Amino acid sequence: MSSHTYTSLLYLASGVLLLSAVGIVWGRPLRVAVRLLAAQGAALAAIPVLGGAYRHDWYLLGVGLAVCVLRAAVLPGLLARLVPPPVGLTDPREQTGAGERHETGPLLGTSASLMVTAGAVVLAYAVGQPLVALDPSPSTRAAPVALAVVLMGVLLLVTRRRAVSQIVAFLTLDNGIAAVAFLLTSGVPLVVELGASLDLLLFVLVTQVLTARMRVKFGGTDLGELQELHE
Amino acid sequence: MSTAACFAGVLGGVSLSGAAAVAAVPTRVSAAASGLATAAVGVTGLVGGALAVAGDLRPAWVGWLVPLSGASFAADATSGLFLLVIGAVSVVAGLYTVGYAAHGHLGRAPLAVLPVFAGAMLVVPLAAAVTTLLLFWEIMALTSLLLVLAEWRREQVRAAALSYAAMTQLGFVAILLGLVVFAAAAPGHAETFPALRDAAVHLGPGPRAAVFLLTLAGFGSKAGLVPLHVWLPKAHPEAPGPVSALMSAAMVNLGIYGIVRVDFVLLGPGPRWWGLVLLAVGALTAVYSVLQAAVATDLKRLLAYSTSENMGLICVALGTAAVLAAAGRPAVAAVATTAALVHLVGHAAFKTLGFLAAGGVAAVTGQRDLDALGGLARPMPVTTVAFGIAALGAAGLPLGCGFVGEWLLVQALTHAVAAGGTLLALVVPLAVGVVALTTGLGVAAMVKAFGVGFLARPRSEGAQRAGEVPATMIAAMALGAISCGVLAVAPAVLVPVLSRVLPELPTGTAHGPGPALGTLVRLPGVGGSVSPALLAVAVGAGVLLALAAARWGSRRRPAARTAALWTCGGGGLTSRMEYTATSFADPLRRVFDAVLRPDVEHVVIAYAQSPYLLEKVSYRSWVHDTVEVVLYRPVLRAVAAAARGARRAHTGSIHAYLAYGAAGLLVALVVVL
Amino acid sequence: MGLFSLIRRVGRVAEPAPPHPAASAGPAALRGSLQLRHVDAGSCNGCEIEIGGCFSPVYDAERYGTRLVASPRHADGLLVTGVVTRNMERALRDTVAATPEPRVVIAVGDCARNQGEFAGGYGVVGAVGDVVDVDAEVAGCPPTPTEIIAVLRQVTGR
Amino acid sequence: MLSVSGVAGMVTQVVGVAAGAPLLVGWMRQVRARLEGRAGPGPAQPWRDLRKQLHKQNITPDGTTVVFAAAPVVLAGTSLVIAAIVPGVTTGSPLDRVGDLFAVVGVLLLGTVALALAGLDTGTAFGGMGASRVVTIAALVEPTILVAGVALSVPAHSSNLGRIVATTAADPGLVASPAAALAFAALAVVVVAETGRLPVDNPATHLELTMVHEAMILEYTGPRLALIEWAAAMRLTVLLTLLVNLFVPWGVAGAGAGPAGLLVGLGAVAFKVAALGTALAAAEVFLAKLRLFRVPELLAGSFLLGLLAATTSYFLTGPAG
Repeated sequence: MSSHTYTSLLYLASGVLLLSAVGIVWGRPLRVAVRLLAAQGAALAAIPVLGGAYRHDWYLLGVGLAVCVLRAAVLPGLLARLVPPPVGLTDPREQTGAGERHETGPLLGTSASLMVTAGAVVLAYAVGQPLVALDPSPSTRAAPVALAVVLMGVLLLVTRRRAVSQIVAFLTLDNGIAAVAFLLTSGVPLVVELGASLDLLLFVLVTQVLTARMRVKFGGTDLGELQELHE
Repeated sequence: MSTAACFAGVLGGVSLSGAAAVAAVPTRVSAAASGLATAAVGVTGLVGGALAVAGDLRPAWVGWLVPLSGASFAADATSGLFLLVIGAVSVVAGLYTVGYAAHGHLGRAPLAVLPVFAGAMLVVPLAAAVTTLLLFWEIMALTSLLLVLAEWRREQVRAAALSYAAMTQLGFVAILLGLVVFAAAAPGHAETFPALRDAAVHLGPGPRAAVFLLTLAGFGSKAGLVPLHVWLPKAHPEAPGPVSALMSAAMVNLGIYGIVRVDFVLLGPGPRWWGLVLLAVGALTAVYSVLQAAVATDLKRLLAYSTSENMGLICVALGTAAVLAAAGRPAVAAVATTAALVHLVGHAAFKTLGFLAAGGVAAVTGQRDLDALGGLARPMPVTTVAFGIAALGAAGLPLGCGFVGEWLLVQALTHAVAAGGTLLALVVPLAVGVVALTTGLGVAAMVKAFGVGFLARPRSEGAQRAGEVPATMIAAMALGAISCGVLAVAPAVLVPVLSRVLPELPTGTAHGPGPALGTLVRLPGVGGSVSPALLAVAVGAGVLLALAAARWGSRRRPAARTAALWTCGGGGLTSRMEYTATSFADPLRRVFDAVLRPDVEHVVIAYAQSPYLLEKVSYRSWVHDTVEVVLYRPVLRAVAAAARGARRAHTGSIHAYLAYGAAGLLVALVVVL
Repeated sequence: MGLFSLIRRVGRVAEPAPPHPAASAGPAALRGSLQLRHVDAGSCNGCEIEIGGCFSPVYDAERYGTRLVASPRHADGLLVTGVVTRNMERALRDTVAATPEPRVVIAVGDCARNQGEFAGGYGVVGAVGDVVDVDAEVAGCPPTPTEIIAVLRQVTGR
Repeated sequence: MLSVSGVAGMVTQVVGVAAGAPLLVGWMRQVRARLEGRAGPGPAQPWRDLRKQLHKQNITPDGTTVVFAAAPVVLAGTSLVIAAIVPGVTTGSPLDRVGDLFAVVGVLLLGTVALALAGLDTGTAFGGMGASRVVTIAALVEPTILVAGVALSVPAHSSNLGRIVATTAADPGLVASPAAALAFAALAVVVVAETGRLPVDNPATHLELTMVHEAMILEYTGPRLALIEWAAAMRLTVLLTLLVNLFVPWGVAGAGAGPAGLLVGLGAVAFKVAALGTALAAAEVFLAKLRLFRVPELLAGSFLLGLLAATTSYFLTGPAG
């Protein structure tokens, strides 16, 4: 792989990372968010895979493939099971709460969150410049993009109400952090990365169980309503 | 070769003798006298502008005119450009006044003041010392205030004039303070412009920033920059037609002139943050004003907000130029400077025409409310075409005279992305977005003004009775329309002037060639070209081709006919069923609800028998100037409260006042000791 | 991709087209393309349901070049259903006047042809033919989509 | 500047767009029909409709002015001009230097404005409603177009479309850059909004209250209606051409290409536009029309993408550019 091809593919991967994060902020249907999350996981995995292929580092390549399986297939797959399929394709009698397919009533309107996102990205780029200046290489140049994804994950975490959206937000945040790590250090020790991913898997499993329980018990997963339970 | 003082004297002579003539002649011809005098002042300004651009006006000092300091005059090409613009507007507005005032719309006093106002505006760019500038600035402000008060019997006029008077005096104080700080740094406290220019080097960064901010506030308030714009959308619409044109197309330019003269030429080139401040203020002004224009329902208020918007765009261009000059990119800075100047000239042309057409509509129909206009295309075809040309220019679309300026601005911004480091790369795309949103909303505002105001069918008695305006007014509008057309397709006419102005400005072309404004508008050092003339030809050819295509099969076509409007089978349409300006702007009002914060009153009265049977539904909405509500009202309330407190001290007793005096004396003594 | 697999499973719904119409009824200009505006002059909505059926995937009248449009100004043909009632008389005349020449007026259903069930009713002005000139008729109460489409195909010639 | 190849390419483009636009619309309707399980009228149906409309009577509604009569011609005329400028077949169109990306956007808007004024001119409630909506959407689309345009102009150092396409064709790495991906997404939304496709506007609706584009043209008949529909088809074709060639410029003939090059260019662009049209029509099957007041959310998102494209391209290519 030539250095030029490596650079452009790396940038494309970070572009997809950013695009999918914007898409998650933009859209309300949860299925779409989960699919975008899968795309994001694939883009994230592409970063170490590309690095491994470029530098013939088999270890990095392996990490990348592991990340790909986990982030692009397993986690979104688990999440997808939490979201009921669209109306009309299934037996209406099987439908549970209709509100579960969409993020309803986020704390910040779509247009407003998009504007905040724009500000967050600009901030990430501005803050990331000193980092890039330390060691200007193709991969560090892309680090501010990953930083922007982290900020967008935080934004999502703060503004969304549905439990599934919260998981999506958390995964976006984690994808961003992993991307920053891959881009800045050109490869995280496998143990650390796998450990983090296992944590995540655990988190998703726990939440899935919880969500299922909540749905059975309260008929919905609006976090605002849970607040009332607490009181 | 004559001196600038000589020329200023001629201007003064023409204006004052014009005023005297208006006062002396019988009422019947006073309108003609005033209009012709104003036009004569304008012609003098044009001549002077041409001389100034050619460099034929020597600086001079007149000792007797102002006590102590004397008055100093000078003219360079920059002054010349402004003289030309203001002179041209005065000629057209003067000609228009002849017919407008003959209808009995103006009293003798305003008619007498009109040439003096035009004269004062023309002397301001000639001033070459602080005192001279301030003197004529104040004369200009006072005469324009008198003209705004022409229809003083109406309550809104008096309120607008009060707001104008307060803002213009505050602006004056800001300019005064700024220039005083500036002059204090000059050796021997000299106050002529050459002395100030030398003094700028010795000014510390603190005072320098203070001078910049104070003069920006002072001149910016004249140009209608947010948040000091609040007087503009009130005063400009309430003035009579030709005065609105003079104020909105000529006087606001002097605000820009002040910024260019003091902050760029005398004080500059400044640090990068000056440019960023200008950019931010300009962007805020442009978007905020165009948004207000898009939801305005008063035709002249809409045009006034559009003035503010265009001044904002010019300010964005100047800011871009300053930032780029500070970043060491003179070629692109020159493009931005050219954009500012071209847009300034274009704006003067289309805004004159727009206000003249709107003035004619207001005079004939007695209505300025778009919700009550409509159907003017048939009774007033010439006015309609004139307003259409002006609106095309104001919308910034190709074939209109606002296009080249905005195109240059976008080009300058495009090439600024990669020019100046991280900050610019983040700020400039946002600025492009702002300019684009401004253009888009400007199109919406102008489609509304033209489509609702002039097309469709009349919505009120006044609009129904409309008839075409007199010949002199038509002639004036024709002049305006011709200049719009020339500027739209051949911006090359500005080359002789701009090629002399640009080297004089620190952001101009002292270091290289400026943009080529020939048939093909090309930019130096960067790719990108456009040709307004050839584009117009291409659109013409396309239209002809489309016409030819539509003739296919016309021989076998049944004869064309007219028919009643399709009303879904429901019978005749009335004008109450039409879309109004309010309903037209409703989607935009809702989208920008958070910024505009409209007051909505929605009353539904049902019959007692059933909530489903409605007796009456009424809906009203008002859009206030948010800046005024948020920023000014609290200040005004505080001032009023302080005044009430002070009033309590005024008991009317002579002893009390003597006691205040004694107490004051005691306090002073204690402080001194 | 649930919807795509559904589309693949369902496949083509439209039934095979009946044989070509022998003769054509409408003006030559309307050959191959017929835009229709539907006017309900006082129908019981039976004919409306059948007209709706014409444009469903099963009958797919669009494949013969016909299309429903929103304004009589865009239309070449008016599908008038129902007996003409007093309240709809002027609306019907207006709609015909608003339609540019050459045009066809098609009376759909027995009510539109000869007042059918509602003949002599107190609110009835007459059949469509009593109010405006009718170019083609579709018999039936209500006529089936196949019958309506057969008449439309006579106009378009496809 | 005026080369034989360039002029020939421009003429090919104009003729190609003029003749091919109704076919593209017909093809997209056909794709949709097949996905809905219908047989469909065939891709030539819009041409049959146009021919028929040209043989129909011209009706001028009472109370309208010359604006009503002129709008269709202006709309079609501006569409033809854009067809001549946009690099579809060749990058060497002699009009390329006459109008750049921003001028093209302006000319496009000119046509929109003409039709909006015609809608207002009729004085009907629906005409005004359509005009109001279309102008609102056009105003909100503008920032996205210009910001995405800036993102595309920066690598090419020019905003002239031929130059941008030629630069991308010469450096295929630009195609895969994140800036291009983001700008493509932004412009795709813009194209959908500008041409009145789902989810912004439903071109097949009969309900006046949900209309945007259709509401303005309810009063048009015969030849004028034909012009408007032809022009709308041309605008769709030209915008799709622009979209596809800005990002996938392969096959476009260079400035000095011979007849063979032009033929290849024509074939390539026809294939690419047909493919994009198929994708668009297939995507529409999945979409419902958005409420008018949710459209700004869509456009805000596209603006964000454009903004990211502009800034990302700078930060990834480094301050050297």
